[in-house]
Amino acid sequence: MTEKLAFIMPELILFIATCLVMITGQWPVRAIRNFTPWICGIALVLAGMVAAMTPGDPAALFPNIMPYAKFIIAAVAILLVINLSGTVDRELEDDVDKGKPFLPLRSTGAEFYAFFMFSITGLMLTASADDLIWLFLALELTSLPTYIMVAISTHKNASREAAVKYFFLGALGAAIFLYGFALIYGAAGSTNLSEIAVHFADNGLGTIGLAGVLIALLGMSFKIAAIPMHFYTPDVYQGAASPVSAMLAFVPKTAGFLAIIAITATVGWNEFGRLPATVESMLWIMAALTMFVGNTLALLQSSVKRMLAYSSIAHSGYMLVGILAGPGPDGAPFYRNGIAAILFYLLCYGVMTIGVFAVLGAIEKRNADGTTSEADDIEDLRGLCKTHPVLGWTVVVCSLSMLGFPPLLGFIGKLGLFSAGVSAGQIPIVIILGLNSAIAAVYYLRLVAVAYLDKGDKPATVATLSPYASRRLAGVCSAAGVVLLLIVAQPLIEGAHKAADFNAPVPHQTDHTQQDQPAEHALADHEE
Amino acid sequence: MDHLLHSTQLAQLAFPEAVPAVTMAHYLFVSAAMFVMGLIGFLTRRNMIVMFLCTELMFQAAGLALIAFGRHHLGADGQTFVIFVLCVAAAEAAMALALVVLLFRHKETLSAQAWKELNG
Amino acid sequence: MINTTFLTNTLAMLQDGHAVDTHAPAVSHAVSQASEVGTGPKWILLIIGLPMLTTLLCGLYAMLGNKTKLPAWTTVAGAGIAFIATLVMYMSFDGTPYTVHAFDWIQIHFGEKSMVANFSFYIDTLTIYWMLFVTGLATLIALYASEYMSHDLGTSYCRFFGAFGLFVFSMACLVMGDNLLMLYLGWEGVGLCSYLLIGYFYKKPEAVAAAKKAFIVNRIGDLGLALGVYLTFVHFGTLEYAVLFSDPTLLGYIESAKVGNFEAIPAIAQWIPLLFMVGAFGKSAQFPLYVWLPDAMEGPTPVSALIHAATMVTAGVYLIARTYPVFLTSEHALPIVAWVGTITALLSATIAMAQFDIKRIMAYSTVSQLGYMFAGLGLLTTTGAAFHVLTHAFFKALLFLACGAVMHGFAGQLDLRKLSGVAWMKGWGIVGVTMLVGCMNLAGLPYITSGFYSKDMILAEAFITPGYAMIGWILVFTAILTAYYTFRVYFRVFVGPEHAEPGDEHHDDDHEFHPHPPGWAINTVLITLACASMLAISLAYIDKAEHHGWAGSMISQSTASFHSPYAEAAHHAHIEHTEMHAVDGPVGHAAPGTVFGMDAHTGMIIVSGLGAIFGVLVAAFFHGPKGWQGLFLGGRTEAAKCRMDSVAKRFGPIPKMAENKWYVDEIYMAILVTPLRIISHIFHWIDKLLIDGLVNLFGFLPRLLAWILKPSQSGVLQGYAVSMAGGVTILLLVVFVIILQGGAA
Amino acid sequence: MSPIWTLLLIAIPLIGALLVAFDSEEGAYVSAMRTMLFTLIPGAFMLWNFDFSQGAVHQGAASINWISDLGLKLSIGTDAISLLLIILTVLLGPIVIAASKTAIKEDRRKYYAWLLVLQAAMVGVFAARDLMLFYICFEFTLLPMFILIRCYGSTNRVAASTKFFLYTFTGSMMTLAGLIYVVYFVAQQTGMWTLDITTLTAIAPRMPVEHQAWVLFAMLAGFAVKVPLFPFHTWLPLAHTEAPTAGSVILAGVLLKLGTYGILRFAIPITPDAFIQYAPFIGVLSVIGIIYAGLICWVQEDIKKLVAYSSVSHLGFCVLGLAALNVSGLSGSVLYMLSHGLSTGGLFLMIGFMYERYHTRDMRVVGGLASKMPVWTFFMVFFTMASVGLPGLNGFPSEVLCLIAAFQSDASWSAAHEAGAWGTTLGPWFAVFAGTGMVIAAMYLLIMVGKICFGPLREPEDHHDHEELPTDLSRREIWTLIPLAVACLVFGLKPVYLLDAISDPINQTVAAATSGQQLQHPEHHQDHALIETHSVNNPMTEATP
Repeated sequence: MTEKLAFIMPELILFIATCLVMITGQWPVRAIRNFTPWICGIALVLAGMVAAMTPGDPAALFPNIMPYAKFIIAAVAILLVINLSGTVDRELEDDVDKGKPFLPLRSTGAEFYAFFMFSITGLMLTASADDLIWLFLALELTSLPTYIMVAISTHKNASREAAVKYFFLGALGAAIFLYGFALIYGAAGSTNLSEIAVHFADNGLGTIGLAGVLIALLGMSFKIAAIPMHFYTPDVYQGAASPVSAMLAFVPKTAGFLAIIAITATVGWNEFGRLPATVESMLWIMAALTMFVGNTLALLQSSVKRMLAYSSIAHSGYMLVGILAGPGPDGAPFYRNGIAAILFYLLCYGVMTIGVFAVLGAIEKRNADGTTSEADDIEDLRGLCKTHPVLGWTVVVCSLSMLGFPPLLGFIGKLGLFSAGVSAGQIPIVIILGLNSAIAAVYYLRLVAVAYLDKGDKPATVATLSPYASRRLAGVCSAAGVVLLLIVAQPLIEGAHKAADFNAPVPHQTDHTQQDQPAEHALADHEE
Repeated sequence: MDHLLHSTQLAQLAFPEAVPAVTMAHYLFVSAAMFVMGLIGFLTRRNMIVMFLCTELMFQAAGLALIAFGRHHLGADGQTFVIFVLCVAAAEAAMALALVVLLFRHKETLSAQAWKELNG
Repeated sequence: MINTTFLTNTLAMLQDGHAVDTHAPAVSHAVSQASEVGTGPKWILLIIGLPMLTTLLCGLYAMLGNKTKLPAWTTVAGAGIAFIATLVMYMSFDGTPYTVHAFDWIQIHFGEKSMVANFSFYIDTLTIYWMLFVTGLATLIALYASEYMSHDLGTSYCRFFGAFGLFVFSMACLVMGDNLLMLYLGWEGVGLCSYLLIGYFYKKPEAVAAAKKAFIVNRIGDLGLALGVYLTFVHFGTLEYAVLFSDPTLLGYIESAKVGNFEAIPAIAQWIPLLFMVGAFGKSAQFPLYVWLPDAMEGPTPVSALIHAATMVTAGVYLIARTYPVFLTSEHALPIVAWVGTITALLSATIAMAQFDIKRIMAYSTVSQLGYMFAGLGLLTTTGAAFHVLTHAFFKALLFLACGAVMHGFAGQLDLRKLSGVAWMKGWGIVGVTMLVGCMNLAGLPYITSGFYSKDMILAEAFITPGYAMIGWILVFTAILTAYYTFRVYFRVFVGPEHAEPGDEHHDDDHEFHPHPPGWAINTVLITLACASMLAISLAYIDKAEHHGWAGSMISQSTASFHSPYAEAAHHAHIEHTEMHAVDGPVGHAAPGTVFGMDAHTGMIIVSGLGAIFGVLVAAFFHGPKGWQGLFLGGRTEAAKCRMDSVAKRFGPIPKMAENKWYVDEIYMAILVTPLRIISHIFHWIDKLLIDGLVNLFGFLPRLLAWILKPSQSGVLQGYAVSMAGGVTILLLVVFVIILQGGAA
Repeated sequence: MSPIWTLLLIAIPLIGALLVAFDSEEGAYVSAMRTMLFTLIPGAFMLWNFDFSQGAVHQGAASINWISDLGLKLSIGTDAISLLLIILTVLLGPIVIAASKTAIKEDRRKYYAWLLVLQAAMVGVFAARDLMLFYICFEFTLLPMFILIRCYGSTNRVAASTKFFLYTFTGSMMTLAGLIYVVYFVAQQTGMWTLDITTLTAIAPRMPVEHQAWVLFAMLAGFAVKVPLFPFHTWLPLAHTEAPTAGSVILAGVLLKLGTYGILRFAIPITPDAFIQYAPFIGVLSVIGIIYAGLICWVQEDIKKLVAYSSVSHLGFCVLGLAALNVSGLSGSVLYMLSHGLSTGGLFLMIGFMYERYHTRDMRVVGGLASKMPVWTFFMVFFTMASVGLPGLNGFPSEVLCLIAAFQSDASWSAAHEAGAWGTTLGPWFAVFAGTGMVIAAMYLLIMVGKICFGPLREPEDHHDHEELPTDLSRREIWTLIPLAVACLVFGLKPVYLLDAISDPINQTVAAATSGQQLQHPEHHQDHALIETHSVNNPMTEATP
């Protein structure tokens, strides 16, 4: 059992950091309080480096997924930390500046960062999950903290409403996939994913197993904000503070996809690289609907955060294509490996979307009465390239990349999905993917146009910089990432490819005898 | 369905003195019923606390199923899983109550209907 | 990895595969080119180059803001030297055609074949024949124009002569080009020049409209020509005359045509001449495409004389003459040509009778005379047609220039009711006399006019060739009408009581009107042309080696010559049966037709001669002034009144209809242009509403879907929960339905 | 020929764009002009060093691995066809800059910078030897053009730019899917995921013909919209009318050609059998386009819209030539790609110059300018005649070749039965109907000239002379036009230069594409294993009959 510790080394690092953060976040000394985000950052850097070096688990279905997944998680999480820093406790710190004493009870900084770190830890644990229980706990660990983070991210009712919706529906979703897990366990007789896979490989899914898998997948569609559990997404993203929304766009989605990969892996892809017809058809429908719903509803939005929420729904739809394509036959190259495409796309998506959210957080709308409020309406971005060129160009680059405009990062990611889908013979869904990219172009172009091109008839209320310099930094970093990662795309893709090689469960020959084992046991018990 | 029927016979073999009618299928039925009741409650009730309780009900339904299966497979996994589920449920409960209090402070009501500014 | 090795092999093979196929053809083409026609001296290119040079110079003058007559003199010089060069070319021509290569133009090679259309020129007697009068007349008319256009010296002057030179250039390309694409180039080029020159007074909407009409109507013809050219290439695999006329396929066709066996000739080959024909009709203003020519008179008179009377409009005749071998291969082409020519001749003659604008009358007479030429071509006498082209070029140019002189002198007055006795006015004598000469030629007064001889050849042929007598009679009748309307003009305008009302074209220099008689340039030109058109008679006699005189000999040495078996027969008085059968022709037996039992030529000399005289007398009776000027028949005492006025009333609406050109333009407008325009409008709206509408609809669908989905985002917690639960249930149901369908997990 | 020149052609504009972007508002024009003039140097060197005797070989090839797992390479190389198109692009560069000097008043930096970026992208499209690199550049051209229309267009620019972007983008997504399928197929055949165009075109034709058909349609979805082929043309008039002059010139001059270039380079070599099968269908569309768009031109009052529709009509000839798929046809349409840019580009320049002075494009309001602007009128008539297809000017040879090709493609019409031994079977009727396009073109273009140039002078009431520009063309404007005019003349009088240059690659394309014709065996319609065996005894060489 202890050898498993080697796998979760990064999580341990993060956990220790979390404990530190809980303390420093409350520290009366300003400097130390301010040091909290740095701790997170450093911990993440360490975790990332360790993760890159952690060995793969040969027993797991995806032996090498851990290092890569954790690495990109750490990488994106660093962006998130930069973006999150200073989100909470703003008034409090202002009061402190005014000379008021620091009231630990009023401060929420410690919880906030701790919860963030917990969430990331959970995310990493999801990556290394090889057991249903582990998976369940990891998923819950990932999402529970985010409920609170949403609630405390601002002092507006919006956040609270977001929190209540997020929490209750999240609980619903959790219950659903938990029930799915239960059924899977029931069917397979084990909670170890590899064993489940072996069992399914030996003697089929069976009704209970199928029901379990489907229900589990449906439940997890909450995490990735896919049909039919996407409804909360726009409200929550809009209600939460934009850095938190950025986090929500990446963290639960990644967790969800890692989980979905794990669960579908137990079902396995057949020699033609197809999932069982039932699972495939359900995922197919989910993917198609998700894309259409996300993209079309995004067209109507004037709130950028809502728009991005819908776009994140759509992106989940895109990535589900990767699941449909599957890892392909043994040793399949990258272009065939849908899972690799997903892993790479998650990285791309994280970077791109954080960029836009960061810019949203970095500017403020000046109201008529002189007060400032968080920029959300698309009009607030008008002429940003004139007023704040760096932020403006961040928006332009990131939205073009999300639109999948060549040669930016998003295009490369989408290329992976395209080629995987096509080579897996999933042509129709790929065409739907293409159509949806075109639909999506409409609202991404609106972002570009507003920020860079259109003058606008009336002089728009010029957005002012918000006091969080860090968010500007986050934005710039992700914009740079969108461009610079192109250069190092090859190693990243190699990594993704390596991470996604799937060792298909080898069926036991002797299993049919094993099946009767419980019976013999029972008899034995009886005779005693 | 085949090995399900099969397992009901097993259950009878396992507990000859137990009520012969109680089989795997019954457990599953009960858990399913609990789950659905929880779901329906969640969908129909407005009071946030009641809604949360309904989610608890659904969790426990899953728990029941796990135990049943665990017993069926004669492994400890099911039970173990349930322990963790309970922990998580407890954690969620704590969170839920905190959240509910927070919300009540701001809207003097427990109705979930009160929170619908964000839409579209 | 057999695939990769295969790949490399494939690529390698690809490489040398193409290496083989592309370098061969150049050689094979060179071979085919070198066959049986020699190459000529380069100085021939002068004939092409000089006019182009003058154009460029005129452009230069315009840029330098030249205000003198320099452009005119440049053009005269250029055209003159070109004419001399042509003469030299004629003198030095030894009977075997040759080509002169300027530079490569269009060449593509595929496989063994290649398509070659070079910028090079094919010289044979036909070319020389045409070039002689083209360059000659160009020189004279340029000289004339130097005075005629003098009232707008400056940029416009340069513009005029620039276009003039460009025209000569294009005409030269048309006539001398050694392949059909060069001919097409010239063809379009002259079209462009006529467009530019008709629209010379670009401020006048009528002029602009006329120019547009000319170009577009011509384009319709050009389409025919173009398709013909393409088809020629596709069918015979070449565009060069040298290769084409020696093409065994074509020769084979002609042989089978001679014996009337047209089944042996594929239909495609028979289509080619029909398409050429359409082109010829367009350019030479034959029915139904003649409508542009009368309007073209909006242009300055020299233009009308050169382009729309003497040279360009004869391009159609040239085309048919040039491609005569191809025409022979078609069963229907030549008869159609003959009939269309005849109809045109008659129709436009009737219109000409009722016009009052003397320039229009001349225009219609041009159309009518072109009709004669086409009839001649259709009647297998290219000689007759060509000769008529020549004589017509002279006397029609003369007539136009004389009218031009009048127009120029009387401030654009062209209405024959408002002019009278011009010949007696001071300084107008020469115009009067030369005009008379022109009229006599056009009317075809027997023996003394060249117009008579050329027309006679055609008429006679109509009777010689069996089955065409009807055409013959129609043409004779037309000849009478021609004589009438020609002398109508002469009697009304040039003789009788002196009277002149000024026209509306006041130039800046003279505000109060005084007729200014033509200067030396105009007179010289008129005299020269008059003499030329008289001297042309001799061409019918000299060089009797051919029984059709010089023109005949020129044509017969070229590919245009086709010795009509009947003409042959008529020529040799005694016919033996063997010969008769030897010369079986398109229509079957080679018995030459006769007129009133006489040999057709003599018959025609009498009939058409008498007809012409009769026509003149009628004209004199109705329009002639009192006294000898009216040959003692006429009774006109003042300018505007004549016997015709009262007679015309008797005919009811007919004269009016004739005056309105039988409403042909209106009919075209009604049955072609208007419907087409309506269709265009319909298309416009289809494009706006249907096609773009569909596009916008597809663009709108996502938005529509969004509006449908929007309510699902009600923002109510339970609502979301219900939708989620519902979605889960539905999806599960779907999947289990799939299982029931049999797609088991 | 060393790749450095091509690279410079891509690099210089990009660097220039940066310089312009950080230059002063006033200096933008000069430095942009300088950059464009600089690009002429490598362009000239390319032309100079190119070995035309090896026209079919992609010279100056260079390649860098980018993302080898996706087969992405940055590989370039030009054969005769792409070279000529690149030269055309380079030639148009300075012209469009010069044309914008007075037209663009504010935001000059953005304008010129994007113009330069566009230049680089266009060169990239023609130089790309890697499928994805091609696609990337192909797509990327959308953005600068979108920005040019969106920011510098006239009243209806937002709608126009959006439609332009979305329509073409949607189409090219389909194209992407199709191309990726091709790559996947080749990967199955050869076991390597390569985007190298040469390899793809060599192997891909082994696809069973019905797969080819799908791929063909996918590709056409992108290319036909770009051309634009009827009925996918409705974005063009809008975009043209709204775009600034330079935009229209580039759009007509180069961007539309990307579509035909794509068909020539990808649709034909990759899916020859399907292309031959569906050529009549494509031909019909193009012929309809020729007549339909031509007639629509006739009733336009907006002169720019008229010219826009006319280029729809003209490109119909271009596609017809491609559809004929024989040497004359392909030569014709490549020639058309080159010449249409000159004549129509010239017309757009003329209109732009007029628009600067009169701020209207309505021929009912303004007209009869000959008396006021003789020089302008001269060029107007000149370019009109070029676009009417007057022999001796550039339009003519290409038109002739395209029409002859349509005839030729029906073998039964030649006496020797060999003229059409290659190519699809379009047959004479295509040529006949397309030919009417000549007449229609003459009709609407001459009517246009008649209205705008000739007749009594008509001006808007509130017309006052332009503050900077003279009444007639300024020296700069004339020098903008002269290169185009000269090029029109040269193309018209010596098309043989171009024809010889492109002869090799075109013969090769035709040979490769038509070699499959007699290989349409039933086993083509079966699974890969069979195709494998089949295509091994199916060398691409027995091409030229």
